Amino acid sequence: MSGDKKKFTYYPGCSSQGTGKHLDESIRAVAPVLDMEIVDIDDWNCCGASVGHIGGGQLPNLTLTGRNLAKAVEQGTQDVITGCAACYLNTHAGNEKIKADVKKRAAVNEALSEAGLQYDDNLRVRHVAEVFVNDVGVDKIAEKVTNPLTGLKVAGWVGCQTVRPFAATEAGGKYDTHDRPDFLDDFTRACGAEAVEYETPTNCCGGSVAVMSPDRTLHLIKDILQAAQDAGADVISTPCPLCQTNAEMYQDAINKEFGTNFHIPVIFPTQLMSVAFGQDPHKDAGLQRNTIRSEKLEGMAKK
Amino acid sequence: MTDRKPGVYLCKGCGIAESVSMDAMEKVATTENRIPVCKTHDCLCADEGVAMIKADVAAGEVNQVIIGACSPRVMTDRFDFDGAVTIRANLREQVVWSQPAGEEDTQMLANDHIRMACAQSIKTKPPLPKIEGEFSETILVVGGGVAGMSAAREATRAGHDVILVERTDQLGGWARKWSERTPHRPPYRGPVENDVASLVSAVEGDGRIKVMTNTRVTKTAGMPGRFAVTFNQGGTEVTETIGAIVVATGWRPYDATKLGHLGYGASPDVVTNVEMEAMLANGGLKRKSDGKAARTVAFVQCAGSRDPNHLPYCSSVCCQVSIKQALQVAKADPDASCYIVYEELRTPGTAEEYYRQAQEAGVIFVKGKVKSVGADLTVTYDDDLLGNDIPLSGLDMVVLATGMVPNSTDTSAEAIEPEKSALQLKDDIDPEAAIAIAGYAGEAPAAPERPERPIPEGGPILNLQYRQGPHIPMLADGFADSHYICFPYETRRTGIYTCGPVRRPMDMAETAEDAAGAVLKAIQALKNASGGVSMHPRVGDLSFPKFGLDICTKCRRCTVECPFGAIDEDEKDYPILNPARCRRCGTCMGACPVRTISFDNYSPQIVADMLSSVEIPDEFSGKPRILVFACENDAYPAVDMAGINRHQISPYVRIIPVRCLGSVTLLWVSTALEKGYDGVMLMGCKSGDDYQCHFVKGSAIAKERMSKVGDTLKSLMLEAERVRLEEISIADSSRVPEVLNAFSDEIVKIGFNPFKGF
Amino acid sequence: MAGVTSQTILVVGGGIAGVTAALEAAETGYDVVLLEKEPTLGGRVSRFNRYFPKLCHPTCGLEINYQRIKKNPRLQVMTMAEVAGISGERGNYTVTVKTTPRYVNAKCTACGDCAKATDMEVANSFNYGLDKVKAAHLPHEHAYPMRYVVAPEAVASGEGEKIKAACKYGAVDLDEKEATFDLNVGAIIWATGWRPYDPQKLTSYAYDLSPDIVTNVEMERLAAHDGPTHGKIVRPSNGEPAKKVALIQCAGSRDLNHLPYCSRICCLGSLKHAAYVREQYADATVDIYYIDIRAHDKLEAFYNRLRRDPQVNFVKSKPAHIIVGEDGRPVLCGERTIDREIYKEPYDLVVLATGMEPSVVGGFAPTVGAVVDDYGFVLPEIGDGEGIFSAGVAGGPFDVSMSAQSATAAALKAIQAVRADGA
Amino acid sequence: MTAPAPDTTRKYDLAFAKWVYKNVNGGDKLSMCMQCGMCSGSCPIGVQMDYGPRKLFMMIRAGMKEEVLSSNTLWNCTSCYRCVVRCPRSVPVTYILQDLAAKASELGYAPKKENKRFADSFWWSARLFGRTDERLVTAKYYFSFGLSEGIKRGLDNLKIAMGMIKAGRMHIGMPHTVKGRKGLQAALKKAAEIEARQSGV
Repeated sequence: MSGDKKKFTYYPGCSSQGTGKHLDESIRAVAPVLDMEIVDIDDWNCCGASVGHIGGGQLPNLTLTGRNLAKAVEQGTQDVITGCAACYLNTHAGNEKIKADVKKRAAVNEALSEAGLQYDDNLRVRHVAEVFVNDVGVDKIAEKVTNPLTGLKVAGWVGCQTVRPFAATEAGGKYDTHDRPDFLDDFTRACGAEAVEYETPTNCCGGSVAVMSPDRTLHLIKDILQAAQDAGADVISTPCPLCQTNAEMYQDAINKEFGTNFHIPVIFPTQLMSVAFGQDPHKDAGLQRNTIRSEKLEGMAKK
Repeated sequence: MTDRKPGVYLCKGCGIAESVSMDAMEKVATTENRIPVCKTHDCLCADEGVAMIKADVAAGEVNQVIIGACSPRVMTDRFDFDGAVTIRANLREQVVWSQPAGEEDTQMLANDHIRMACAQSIKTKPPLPKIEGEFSETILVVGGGVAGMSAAREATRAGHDVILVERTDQLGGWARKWSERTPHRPPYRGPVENDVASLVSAVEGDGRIKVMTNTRVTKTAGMPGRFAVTFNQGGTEVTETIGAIVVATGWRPYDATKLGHLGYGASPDVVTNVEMEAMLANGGLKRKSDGKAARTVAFVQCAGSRDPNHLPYCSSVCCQVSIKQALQVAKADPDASCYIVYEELRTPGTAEEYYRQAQEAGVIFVKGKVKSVGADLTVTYDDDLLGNDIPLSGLDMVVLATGMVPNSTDTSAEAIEPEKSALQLKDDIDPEAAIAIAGYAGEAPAAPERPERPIPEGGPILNLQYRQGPHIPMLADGFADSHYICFPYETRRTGIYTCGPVRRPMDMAETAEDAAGAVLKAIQALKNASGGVSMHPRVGDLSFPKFGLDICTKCRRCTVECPFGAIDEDEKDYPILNPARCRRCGTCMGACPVRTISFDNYSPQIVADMLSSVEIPDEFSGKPRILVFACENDAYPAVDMAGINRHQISPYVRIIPVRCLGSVTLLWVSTALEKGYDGVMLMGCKSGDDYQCHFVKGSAIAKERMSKVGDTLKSLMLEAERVRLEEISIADSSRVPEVLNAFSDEIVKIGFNPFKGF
Repeated sequence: MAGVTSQTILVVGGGIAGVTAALEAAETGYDVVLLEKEPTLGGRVSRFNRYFPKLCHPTCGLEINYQRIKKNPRLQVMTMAEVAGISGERGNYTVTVKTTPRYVNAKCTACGDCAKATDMEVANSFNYGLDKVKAAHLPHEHAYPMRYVVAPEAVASGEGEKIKAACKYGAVDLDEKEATFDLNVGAIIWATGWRPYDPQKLTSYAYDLSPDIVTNVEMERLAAHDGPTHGKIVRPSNGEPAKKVALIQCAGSRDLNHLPYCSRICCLGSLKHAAYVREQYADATVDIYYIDIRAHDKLEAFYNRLRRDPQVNFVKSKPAHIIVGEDGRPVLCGERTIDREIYKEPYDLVVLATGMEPSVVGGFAPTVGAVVDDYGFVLPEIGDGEGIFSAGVAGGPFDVSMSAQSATAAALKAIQAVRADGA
Repeated sequence: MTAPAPDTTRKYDLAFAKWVYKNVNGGDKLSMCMQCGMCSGSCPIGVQMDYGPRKLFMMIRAGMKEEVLSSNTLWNCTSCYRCVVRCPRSVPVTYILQDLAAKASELGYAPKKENKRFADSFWWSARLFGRTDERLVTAKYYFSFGLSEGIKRGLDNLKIAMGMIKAGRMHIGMPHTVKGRKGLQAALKKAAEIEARQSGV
């Protein structure tokens, strides 16, 4: 296995400075182990998420992406990667739209010129998970495991935007299916843990609707927690920061609402990898950032 | 024929020798039946076995090869010998594979199979074809539309002369009026050029096609290979000899004046799809009322079709035609708005792409049933998806997608003998007859009564001079005969084939293809006629019914019951056969009360000999005998397959294959009972609306006849239960043993036939 | 055109279309070679229980056709043979034929001793793998040719020798190898038919998550007397009667993610399946989920026959997904479009009306002298320049009657192509 | 869940449908819908929608502008994209709903809608700082309902907030901002102008 690293431009996204800190930290921690060299987009901005276009309109929203891409090129034309589902969806979609539509590109650039920026390149915007599958390879992840998480039962919860709508498209790298993707369980198994079978691996947590009016979406998260618990999962693993936060922070509300008593840790696959690679459970894996901690996982971590 | 030289050849293979005594069977052949030649072989179908038989035939020692081996359904080609007739005794499937080995009953059954085969050979003669006189290779095509013109061209390309008859003064039919046509080749998108004009000129330029316009057929007599067809061309009558006939009379649009509820007649701007074609062909869509451009158009689907009060069937093409017309409107005027109001949108197959094209072009599809179309062109319909009546107004035009009515009669001609015609044109089957279901959990719905469907009016297309009447038979809704799924061209009038919308609603592309198919069957018919061989399903059969007029009582049952109208009556009311019309099913034979109709290799006498040859043990033996007549097309194979699956069948059963239950004469039943059989069963195909009889009516006629057998039994002082008719399908290999074993048990309960031993 | 050098007509595919085309041509007096890649003729229809609209059995018509074949010396049938290449032109094609070993030669009498000799079992392809058969077996009770076949697995293992030893007639030949040879023919009728669309590709319908989710072709076997359940329609999971059945239309068809075209027969096939179920259970209900019920032309009558049954319901909805409920039953989820009800409906048995995918997809297709469209349907060239014609579903999604019709037409076209005068 | 019966006097009116086809992102594909129900059936909270995408699309064709633009269907989309990947006619349902929501808010159909408030709070942060400060977005959103409601919601979620702060996933102090704020804001302003110019809204 050659040691030379593959270079990527990294887009952390807003949650990396807040609720998704531990995703950002664990990605940065495992990347070098997997021979990925990542350099941040300088002065990146918000992607617009799923409501930006409402508050700001379509073109302003697209301009946000345009700016990120223009800034990314400053680091070189290597692929842009991000670990946040929403950032990926918006930036990937926006990028494809700009590449495909000359008029759109012109409009975006007209706006960007106000900031003295232009985006004339044809970058690829990819999700970290897709890079793990297509560039790194699951086998390599397994190779790097020094601390297999034997006995840990993990419910892989893919959520939505990591796979929909792009996972099966050409531009999206054709790395998995929309309804029943395998990659997350593959990651789990690569880390030496057990991937449990359950009903709802690609269910929706409610997304931004869950943030603005949980009453409408609590039952969605409840179904997921229930299915994972019934399947005997010790932890739920999800690649999406919004899924992670929603599923974690609403458990009390759900217990109140439905008379359940969920206390299920929700962690990121990169946190699992970090622990399995024998890295520092706090500095690298960021396990202390989970408001619902997993004794079992932390017990397995290198002291 | 030279005198018969039978030889019996017994196979020891496939477990026969292990199960029954070859010597015993040999004895039956040589001592009982005095067959001079009787040989056995380890594997009769192997080259050596076949060679052995060939040698005997070649040496002139044997001209009747009696094979005691496997079923006649297999090794047919192996056991086919020039200069000899082959008779088969089914020792494998119906004896050793369906009976316990080494049992006395099994041996008795095997012996009886040999007895029946030997008995069958006594009167069996090699059939000689009936070929007399001249035969024509010319094909008559009736109808000058797409179907007819295509048929004519296909026929000449295959080397046949054609007479193409068109009622009107020019070729082209409805298609001549079409602006464009629906796509039928990749990429299956927008409308394509209507190329009917080039077809017309191709026909007119074809030296082998004699086109007769302003012409109708006034009389058709004779048979395939030698039809005598009389034409009336503008008053003058000519008669030609024709080999075979293709009927391509096509369709007509449903009468829109019957669609008042859809606004037809209320406004000049409510038009039919046919009228729309003409308007589009003229280019630039102008309202009839004021000549203004029509920019907002609604298409009303199923205008008449799929409506029990009008056309109960789906006319199949209307959805695509409306899509085509909408696309044409949209193309001419990008700002035009088209709505297609449908209940079920039917764009089967690759036409789905065509549907998408219309959507892409912005045509609006709305699902619902149209309730009314007002004089102000407001279309009010019950919107299935938005859930209430929605008025669609501000329209410039409404197009009614009217359906296709088959031209199974000549509406411009007078009906001949209206009552008799009506009888012949009445729906033959009810296509909506209730299907068999186990029952209902709740209350059963009222039994559907058969709707009175309109009987096609007008005169016959061909005016057939047949005993059965002048019309081409039709099954339902005026569509010309063929109810077969596997054999769509088979009609009940041999040598006459229909194609195009007279057979089934279809579009231009399919019609052109259909024409080619019909022409192929026509060519076969005239070839077979000149060779004296049968058409489907007994393809290649040379035998044909012979009538012993000396004792004929002129009862007409044979002429009336023949499903194919093969038998006419001469001026003295004696039956005369048109051999090329005949399908050799033997229904006439079964009909004849004086048993004077027979085939060289299948006759009342031959079968009577067979059933009489069976050894009937006396009642003290405790072994009843049950005679089964099994339809050789379905029931008999089902019995074979029971054997192939090694299902055990009552050893008391003796099975004789028949060409069709229609050929079974009551004589056989009464003879059997007189001979001491304890029960008789007829196994045949389903009859009725979903009939499965290969001769259409055979099993129904047999059912009818057997309903009267009670009297015969009474006269013999026997229980009616001793004779039964069972519907057995070819897929009944598991059911056959149950049916036979149950019947055999029942017979044992009833007790033995008192006639035994008399 | 270089004139006609061969008057033989090659028919590729021995399903209802190929058999019909071959017979019609042969019975018109032409020499015909019929190729079938499986061990027996009959193709898809031989696996059907019954036909719509008469609910009659395919074997009925096949029996007649097989008798016609046996009586016709002009027609030569080759099983386990398929086309690997075509070159040449109308009147003079060279066709490369590839044969796969049956390991049983023409000496076979179908006595069955070979099957008795082995206990080894293999998946029963005739029943779509729903059950198993002996490694030496007759493909089915109505097989034509009526000849046994030995599974390659048996030949690979030592079992082949046992099977060979059991045959009295020297019919088992374990040395048979794959072979190719060339045929010179004047015209070709392409009748390779279809295969059911792979239900695994319909990921949201969870085909592989429950044995009680079957395809329409599997339903035919469940209803067939010689099928895995001897014709009893039961839940494959536990053998209990299937009394609440869902039939899902357009499982793959009319879907840009799968088969963009409409397969035409599925609606009618499902109506037939409703009849199968209702014929067996008085208290059974059948729900047919559909987008449009496409009972074309006279077949509308068949639709009406089923509509009369209050226990056959028509639900205008394309189900969104299927989940497996706690009790293990498949649960359909979706929106009823007429009343906008969101449903979650459990069933004993769910039948996916999978569409027809042309057999040439992913395999050999005649590109010389014919056109293959984007879907994989084979069409003749426009005009009379070429001598390759399609019959049956190879040329488009047709029902049986239309297939027989197109096959008869193709026979005439082929005859025109091989007539000495060229035409 | 069942919809208020549409106005029966309404006439089918293509003008609105054509406007949607032309101006809504993905609207040009809307004509391809064949009303199969796959989208509404796939929707995680379709039950809570008054019409659901499938019916909404039919209503657009029927020209029911009022009902469509004031429908809660637009605002309940969780952006899970299940409908998009399943639609047999490749209609980009999510995109259409999202942009219909944008258009509805532009045309003033949704001033009081929660989602509208949230979207505005979100955009406020994105525009002002160039980044989303979850803390401030949430706060602004809560207080958009008024002071007392704001405090109430705030308190309801205090425990969560504290947990987040403890875990270091919510920071105290100045919001994160991009260095190039001025430029970004200018670019966004320009973009808005261009869009207005193009759509003529």
